[in-house]
Amino acid sequence: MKNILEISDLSVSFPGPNGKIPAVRNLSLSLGPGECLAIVGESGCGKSVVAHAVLRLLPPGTEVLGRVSYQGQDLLHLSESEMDQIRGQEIGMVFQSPERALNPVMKIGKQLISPQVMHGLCSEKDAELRAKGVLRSLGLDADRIMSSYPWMCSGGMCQRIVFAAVSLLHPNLVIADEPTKGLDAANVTDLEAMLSTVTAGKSTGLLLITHDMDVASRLSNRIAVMYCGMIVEEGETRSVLSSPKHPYTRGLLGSLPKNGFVPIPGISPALSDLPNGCVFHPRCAFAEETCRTDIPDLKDGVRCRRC
Amino acid sequence: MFGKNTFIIAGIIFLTLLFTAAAGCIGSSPTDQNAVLKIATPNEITEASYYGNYNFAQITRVATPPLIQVDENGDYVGAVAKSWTVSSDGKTWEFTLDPNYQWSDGTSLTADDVKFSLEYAAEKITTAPSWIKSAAITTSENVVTISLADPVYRLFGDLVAINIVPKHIWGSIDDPEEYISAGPYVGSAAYYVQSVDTNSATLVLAVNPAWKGNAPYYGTVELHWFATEDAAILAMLGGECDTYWKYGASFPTSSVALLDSSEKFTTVETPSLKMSYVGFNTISSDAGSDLAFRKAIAYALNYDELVEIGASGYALSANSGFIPNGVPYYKNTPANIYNLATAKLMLDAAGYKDVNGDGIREDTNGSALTVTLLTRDKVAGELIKEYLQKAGLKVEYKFASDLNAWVELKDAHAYDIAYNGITAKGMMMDSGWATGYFASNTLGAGKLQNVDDPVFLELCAKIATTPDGDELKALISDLQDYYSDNMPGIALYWSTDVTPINTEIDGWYISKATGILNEINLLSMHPAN
Amino acid sequence: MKFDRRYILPGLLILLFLIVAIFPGMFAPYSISDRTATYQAPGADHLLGTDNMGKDIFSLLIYAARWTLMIGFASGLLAVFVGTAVGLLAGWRRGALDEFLMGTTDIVLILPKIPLVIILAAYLGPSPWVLIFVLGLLSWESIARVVRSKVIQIRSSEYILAARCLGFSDCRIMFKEILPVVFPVIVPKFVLVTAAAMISEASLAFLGLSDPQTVSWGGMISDAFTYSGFLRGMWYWWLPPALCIILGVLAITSLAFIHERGVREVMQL
Amino acid sequence: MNKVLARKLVRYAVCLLIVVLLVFLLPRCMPGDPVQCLVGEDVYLTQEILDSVTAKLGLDRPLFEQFQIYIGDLFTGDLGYSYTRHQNVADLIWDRLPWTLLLTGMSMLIGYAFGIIAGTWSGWMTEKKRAKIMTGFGVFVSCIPPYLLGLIFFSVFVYQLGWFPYKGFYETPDFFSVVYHMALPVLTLALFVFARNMIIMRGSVLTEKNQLYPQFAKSLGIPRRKIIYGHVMKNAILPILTHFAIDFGFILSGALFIEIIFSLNGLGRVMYTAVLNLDYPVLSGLFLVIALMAICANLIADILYGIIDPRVKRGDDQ
Amino acid sequence: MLILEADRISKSYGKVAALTDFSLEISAGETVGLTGLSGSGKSTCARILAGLERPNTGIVRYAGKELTGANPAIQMIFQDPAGSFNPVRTIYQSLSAVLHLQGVPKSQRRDLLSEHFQNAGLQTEILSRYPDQISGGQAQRVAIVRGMLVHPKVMILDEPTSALDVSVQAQILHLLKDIQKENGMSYVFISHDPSVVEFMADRVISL
Repeated sequence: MKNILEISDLSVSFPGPNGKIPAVRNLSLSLGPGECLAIVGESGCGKSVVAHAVLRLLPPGTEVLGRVSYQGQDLLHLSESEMDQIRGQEIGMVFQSPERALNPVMKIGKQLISPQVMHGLCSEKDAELRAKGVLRSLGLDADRIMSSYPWMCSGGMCQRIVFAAVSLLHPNLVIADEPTKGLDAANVTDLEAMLSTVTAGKSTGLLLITHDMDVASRLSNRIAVMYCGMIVEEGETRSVLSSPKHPYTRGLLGSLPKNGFVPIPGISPALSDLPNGCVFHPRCAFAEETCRTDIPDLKDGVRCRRC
Repeated sequence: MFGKNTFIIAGIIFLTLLFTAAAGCIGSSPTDQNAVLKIATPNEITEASYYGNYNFAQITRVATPPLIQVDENGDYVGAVAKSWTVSSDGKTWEFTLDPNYQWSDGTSLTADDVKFSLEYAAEKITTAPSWIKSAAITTSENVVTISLADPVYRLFGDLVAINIVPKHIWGSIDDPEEYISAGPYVGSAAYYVQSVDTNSATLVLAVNPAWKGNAPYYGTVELHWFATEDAAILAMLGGECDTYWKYGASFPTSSVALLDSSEKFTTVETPSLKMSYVGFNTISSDAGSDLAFRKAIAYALNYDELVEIGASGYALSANSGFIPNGVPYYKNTPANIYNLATAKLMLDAAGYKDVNGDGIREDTNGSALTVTLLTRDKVAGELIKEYLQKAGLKVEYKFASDLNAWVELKDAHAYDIAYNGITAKGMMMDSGWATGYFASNTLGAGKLQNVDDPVFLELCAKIATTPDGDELKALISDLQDYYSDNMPGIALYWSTDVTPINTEIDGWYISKATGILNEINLLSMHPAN
Repeated sequence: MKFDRRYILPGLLILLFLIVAIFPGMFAPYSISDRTATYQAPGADHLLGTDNMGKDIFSLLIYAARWTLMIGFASGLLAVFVGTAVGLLAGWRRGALDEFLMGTTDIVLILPKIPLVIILAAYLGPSPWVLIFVLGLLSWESIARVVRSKVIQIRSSEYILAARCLGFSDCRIMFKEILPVVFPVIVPKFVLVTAAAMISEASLAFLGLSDPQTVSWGGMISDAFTYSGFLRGMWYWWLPPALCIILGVLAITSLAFIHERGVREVMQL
Repeated sequence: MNKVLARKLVRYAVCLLIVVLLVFLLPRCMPGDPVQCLVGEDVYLTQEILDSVTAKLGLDRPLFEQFQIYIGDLFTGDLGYSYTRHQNVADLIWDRLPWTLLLTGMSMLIGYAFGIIAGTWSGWMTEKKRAKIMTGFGVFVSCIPPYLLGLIFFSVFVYQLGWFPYKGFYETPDFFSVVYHMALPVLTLALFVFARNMIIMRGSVLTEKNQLYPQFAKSLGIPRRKIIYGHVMKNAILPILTHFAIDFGFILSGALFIEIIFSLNGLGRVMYTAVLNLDYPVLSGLFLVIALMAICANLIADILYGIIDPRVKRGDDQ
Repeated sequence: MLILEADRISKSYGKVAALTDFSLEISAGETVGLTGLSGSGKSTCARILAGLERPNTGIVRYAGKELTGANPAIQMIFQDPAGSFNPVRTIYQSLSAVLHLQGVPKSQRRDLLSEHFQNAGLQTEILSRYPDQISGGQAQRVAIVRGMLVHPKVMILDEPTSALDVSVQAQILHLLKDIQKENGMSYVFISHDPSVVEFMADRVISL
């Protein structure tokens, strides 16, 4: 089966006061239809940058190198107007903090209808019917919601509305950027249910960006663990979680409550001040001399000398 | 048939003659209905009120002239009144009307209109003179007789300010000062006010069809007012207006240089009745009531520089007789001279010596000789302050930024020396010859009221009740001697009026009181060939 | 914190103006009472020529800095003082006092300033002090508002709660913890009030509502127009003070903007 | 909404009361003769008239009774009488008000429209050179005293180039003449309105830009233009509305200077003449009317705020 | 020994009741866990226990006496680590002010702080940094150090690890346990994550 999204050698760096700050380094990924790939990692590891780089939502001045191909098209070389055709209709994105993702002074109805009309999917009338249909299927009082403003809705409702806005455009790829951040347990369950419908049709791919291992384990087929802008381990979700190869992955899993809060010693380095060689070596118990000088390649989905 | 032809030919000839005559009539008529004279002025007419607005009232003198007016020499000549006589007791005045003046709506101007106008002014206008209120006015055909309760000889100064207006129009208007109308206003002179529009800042004077005197050249005279002098002058230079007028004032002397660079305009200088002076508080000030001090100060003032800076050179150095040379009965008195050394010697001699050597003189009590200088004029005030300081005086400078403050201070006699200006109208106020500014028994915001010398007050009273003639001439001579000897005030300079003359226009007739905007000038102005 | 190079140019300009204002004698070739020939064109003797009284325009320009800056900064300081006090009190105490103070602020906000200054100057007579007091006492409302909203935001922030837990007194928290944090938002407001006061002074001078005994840039421009400097094409008379006002205001305003941007960056982190 | 509006209304009422008190007390508390302070300095009136003024305003009675008379007069639309202009102050202002409102209204319309659009644009495209130049221009203009720019425009466009007339609202009272005469004054004033609004709008857009909702809109494929002018502008415009009321006073005083320079007989000229003549009744009346207009502007801003930002209806303070 | 006690406290903001009839007893040296969904009144409870807010009804007693305001014996650690420090002051300035309050002379402050920092696994360079220049984990450690400077008897921890990454969370939890072992104070540990509360607390109360 042909991959929907293929990222190869993606590097992203931001301008900083003392030169460039690398946020993502030489990242390669692929995602097939009906598949869910989770990128997990801790804050500042660059996982959200990947999501924004795909949709070209990064602020101006950011340097993006490499190739992001969506169904064979290199997104990095499209014009803005061509990109507008891709965004929403082809690739949709579910944002974190849904209350803030909706325009506070615009009625929800309009925010759901206008993108559909803009993309020429249907007439305004149909768009309204479709929007109501989707809202209803998500268990909302469609008529009331359509004529209210985002601030009148609870966080859970906003979350559904944002999801509805994305799914109404029938994208082939959905990117969920930290969708569970700051949510209550009940809302997390809700969201997982919604996201699982994305890949159910076997044609749409889901790129899940999260710091939450549990969510990743429940939703994804494959998982990629990021640390300081690099993928340190990638593979089938089940195998990575049950038998992690990379020491960082192991440490991460060990810190989880169910594994007894065993901490990784030391702290993550700042992106502007990364150590040479393997970025994890100062905190790694198995570090060797070569780890200090060379960046290990991704072998069998794992980026580590010893493993 | 022959006869018939003869008739036809005769008819043709007759008609041709008729037409020729008519054409000749039109051709010889000097009025060009399409010609427009545009006057720029900074005197804004804020509301279209014939009586209520000060600036409008100045212009109405041209359209509804008073009985008499002032000519270019400052003499009184007839306007609506052709001639007049006065009884020997100075109580009965007879004015004979000029038949040229007829109302622009076709009705004739009668003695009744004059009577009405005078009584109307007495009754309705707040600034009307007091004598008119007690006067009895009678009419007979074209003669108006004013009978006064007490003899008044300085009557004309007031009469030039009372317009003769149509009774059939104003008779029904109860409060003329509040009456507002965009025109037309029925007038009696060569022009009448056709319209006045505060939004477009334009007043239009049109030729009076009933006017029987000489026809003016310009079919229309427009007055355009501007919010600032600069804008008015720029409009002139930019070709928007033909000439400049400002009531009671010269063209701004500091801008005269600008006209010289323009090809369209030249300037005419005429001596005016305006002047600048300093007055001494002779009533409650120690130094001010000391004649020797006053005389010394007269030497301390740099008159040439005051002329140069205060009037941009457009003024004459004054005499000790105070009154400008353009005023009737002017006589030559010793000129004011600047000589600092003399001033210092005289101050020393008067007992104001700098004993302790600190550069400041002490008065007879031994304390520093301090004078309070009151002024409203930034430039002159600063100069005078400097001159006094150079003479060794300590100057307390009181700058009144508005009239209110100035009036308050001068009414309290809270000054030793005060700077002020005198206008053409002010020169004629009260007993005339500037006495109104000095006499302590007069009232008014601009007046110093700084002399209570009985000799002076008696002189003023006499002048007020003496008819024109040798006796008056002698009194005015005495007055000038009084000014020269006692120096209640020192004339700093006599202003010169500058009038911009448009080289494309001939026939200028510039009045001392009203400048170019006077009836005589409007009749005589015409384009240059 | 790193020094921002954008501060240099406006900062130096303000510094220059201040030095000139404090020590005019060091820079002015003539005193303001010296006079020579009137209406001279610029030349070697008189850098910017002379005015209607024969005074050296360049020297006047230098002496004028004092009152103009004085009016600007004094009203700015007054506004900051009142505004900060009101804002701190309203934000910290909340409740009825807050309601009252903010109501007052709203009212001051609505009062049209220039017309009020004009009517007061007409009644009280124009003096720089009237100007300072009126402009200062009418311009604090925006300062009070930002200070208040900042204080409200800060007072429930965790470091203030922590400080209270640690046993710091209210007074100490107010002056040592809150004020320094509020300070960055006051600074741009202060300079904006200062700039506005300078413009107002110049505008009132144009209406003739300035004290002729004090030399200010606005007064100089007004003089140039009163004594036909404008008509005579003496741009060297009215343009330099105009430029001084514009540059001064521009420098002050840009300091505010640079600072505000800096504040925004700091606050967002 | 009603709660917020009610509270605002109370504030406006208090503001009005303060203005009225100020205008009432100022002439009565000044040193010197209150009658003179009430009729103006430059007029000379007979004792008769002065007495009648004293009687009418009750100046010989206690202050509170005077105030009652004063308030009674205000309610009947009596703002006093100008003895220098021989007119009721209310009539005088009423006569000139439409013209000044026309001048300020047109300038505000143009200034706000272009200021908002340009501010939005330059706030969104901060890194573009043209946007930087535009911002610099805006800051520069707002640093110039309004009258100075008016004078320079007058000198250049009227005198040197002769493109515009020298004075007046019109030559003949027809539409085109009015447009021709008002063009330059309106543009001059509009330039200031433009500069102020552009700067405010730019800052406001900068803040909104960093919000999440434009990002989300972008991710849905909504083109940039629509995001800027459809989404961001509506949010960013709120600070402009808050400034509307303050600006109104500023613009009105700006109009004052413009009217003087372009010889337009509006309220500004009325005020200027009143200052020159120390015509206190006119000054007081004008101040009262201007304050009233400023309050109305505030009210309009509040209502507009409610329409644009539905959140206000919740009754939130913030 | 009972050290902190809440007796039937209630608190409401306007019409919204945040806490009703809540009672709690904390003995010396024990850790009480509080858990519940968002909006269940956890934070309100924490602030009332710390004396930062007064309950509408009910009473809070510390060592048998009614608690009427903030008391240095009760310290609080907050969710947002960076927000717990004054943004315009360096870490040293913030901590030094606390020592000033304690009457520690200026000369000894730096040494004392270095010692505390080492115990908490922090580098001393952090002292000269501003709050926005350190990571969340570091800031939370510094906040704990600061709380310890006044030798509290009770420490109220309001979601101290919710904003932190899992690996950092584990580190902080262990640090807290170590400190308690050493000093024997009581903890009120508040978190929405039941597993974290369970790990820390001797007994758990669900709100």
